Amino acid sequence: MNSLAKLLEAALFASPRPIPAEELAGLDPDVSVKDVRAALEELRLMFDDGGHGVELVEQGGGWQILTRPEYTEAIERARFASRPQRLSGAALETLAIIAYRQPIGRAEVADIRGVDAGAILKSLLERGLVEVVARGEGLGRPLLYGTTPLFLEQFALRHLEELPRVDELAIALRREPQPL
Amino acid sequence: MNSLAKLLEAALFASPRPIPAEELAGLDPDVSVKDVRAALEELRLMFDDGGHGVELVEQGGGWQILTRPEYTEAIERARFASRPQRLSGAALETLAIIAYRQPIGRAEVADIRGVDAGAILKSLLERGLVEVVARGEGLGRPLLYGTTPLFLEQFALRHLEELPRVDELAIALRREPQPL
Amino acid sequence: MDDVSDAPVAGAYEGSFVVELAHFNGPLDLLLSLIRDEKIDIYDIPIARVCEQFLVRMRDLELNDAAEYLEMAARLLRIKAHLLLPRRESDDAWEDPRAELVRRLLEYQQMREVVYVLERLGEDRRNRFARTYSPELTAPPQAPLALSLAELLVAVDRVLRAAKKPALHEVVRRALDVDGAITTIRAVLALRQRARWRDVVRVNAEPWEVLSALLALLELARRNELSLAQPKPFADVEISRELAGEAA
Repeated sequence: MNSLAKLLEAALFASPRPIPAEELAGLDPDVSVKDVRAALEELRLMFDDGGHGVELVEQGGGWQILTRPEYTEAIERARFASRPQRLSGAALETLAIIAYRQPIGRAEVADIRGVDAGAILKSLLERGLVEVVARGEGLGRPLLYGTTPLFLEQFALRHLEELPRVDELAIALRREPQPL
Repeated sequence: MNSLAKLLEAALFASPRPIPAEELAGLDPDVSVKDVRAALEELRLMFDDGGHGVELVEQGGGWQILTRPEYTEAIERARFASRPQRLSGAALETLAIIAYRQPIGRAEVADIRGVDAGAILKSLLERGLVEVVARGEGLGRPLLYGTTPLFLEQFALRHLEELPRVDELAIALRREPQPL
Repeated sequence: MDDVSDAPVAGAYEGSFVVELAHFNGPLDLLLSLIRDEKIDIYDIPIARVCEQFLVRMRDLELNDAAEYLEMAARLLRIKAHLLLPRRESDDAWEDPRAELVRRLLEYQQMREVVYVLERLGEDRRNRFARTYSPELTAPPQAPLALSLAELLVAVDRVLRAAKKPALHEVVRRALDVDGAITTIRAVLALRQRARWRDVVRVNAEPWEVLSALLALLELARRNELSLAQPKPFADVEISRELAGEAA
């Protein structure tokens, strides 16, 4: 491996979070983002070809080394690491609505779900999956919520556009354009 | 690499602490500690020969994959150069209390948070987000703190009155009926 | 098939309400599952039948106390009644009363589809571990700060919730206690014929006490229980049990 790829491997190993290519380029004043992308590709192939227990993935707005899924069970059983708790169906519903309609207020979320989402919103805020991104117009200037980078990371998305487009869903809705 | 070595790589990567060989043997009921030691050796050689940014070391009572020393400086430099730090939750809470209650003394902050805020206050002072604005009445004439112009700048506020009113927040985030 | 059978732990808890709510994510979810089970065309919902089924399921699942489900049941009944109203042929203005419900169901169904996608992606990610070891860092140079108002607001919320008492709300206007002041004044006047302002309001009284006393005096004077007089401007007010009659 070339020295940039080695440096990137070290940096990605040291980070618990995904790092964008632009930020990785900051590791060495003499390299461009293009150089970084080429080295990342080399690194990715190295992990894939050499038969490694980890792999390099692009997601959550950056690049990250993760363990391969086939080892998860053994690692968890031996208690070296544990998986985060699964989100409830209600929490996923709320997340889905916020992801597609952001910025969106609590009342609107409740409208779509047919159930109040106060407690769920609070726990999503605490988990860092959504955040207050603005305040709405209108009565009381309600808080508006949006998804966070951690949301992308926990759902292995590179960016929000990776979610299926509304017109790609089996149920094509929204005949009238919704002003956001 | 053989499959045990791959599993060990994944486990060592995922673990927050060094793991002894005996414990690593717990990953797979069919392997002995001797097998593990052989696989660790294979892993160590792979990292050393292949020209990697990380290495396998035995230290702290166990085995651990660590960034090679020659890269740590660049990584730390890049981390602090490009990654703006976030304030801890406790620091944000203290800052929030000061913002809404200024001028306020340390004892009162501690009262609201339920823990002493001395160290946090000091770091907020060092960062220039709060300052001493007056001395209170009463015993010992305690120092009273308030926010600085830098605080406004950091939160993109023109003046303190632009902070959302707390009672609105309380209504939006706190007073919802708990359905369960 | 029993309607409850797909609710795995129904009855396992005292309040099966909790379990059911966890099972169905709300009235739309319940309605949608009913439409699916009964193989109903969502664009042409037989409201009378669906309404009846919905009520049956609500009863079976013991959802009768859940406001959201009750509201949906009421809505269905309303639509049903609306459909029974006679309408003239070629009534252009007529709008299918089911339209809004269909729109909401479709919207909800669409969102369920996204939930399915998220579930799959989330499960995939959950099965991979990221690095968790963090080495001791050397003392960092002062890094730039990344602060957002959102973070601050969430912190405010945490403080509010953690505070033992609502400390951020303690600036409450003290209510006046006119009745208390009336009692005090009557007590004073029971002991003596005349009293002064200083006898009914303590020294260093807080503004609310002064105001309460003043209102109490005016009220008692109005009720002819006492008379008030002030010999000259700024002089002490004299309170007397003797009524001054009409002249007061």
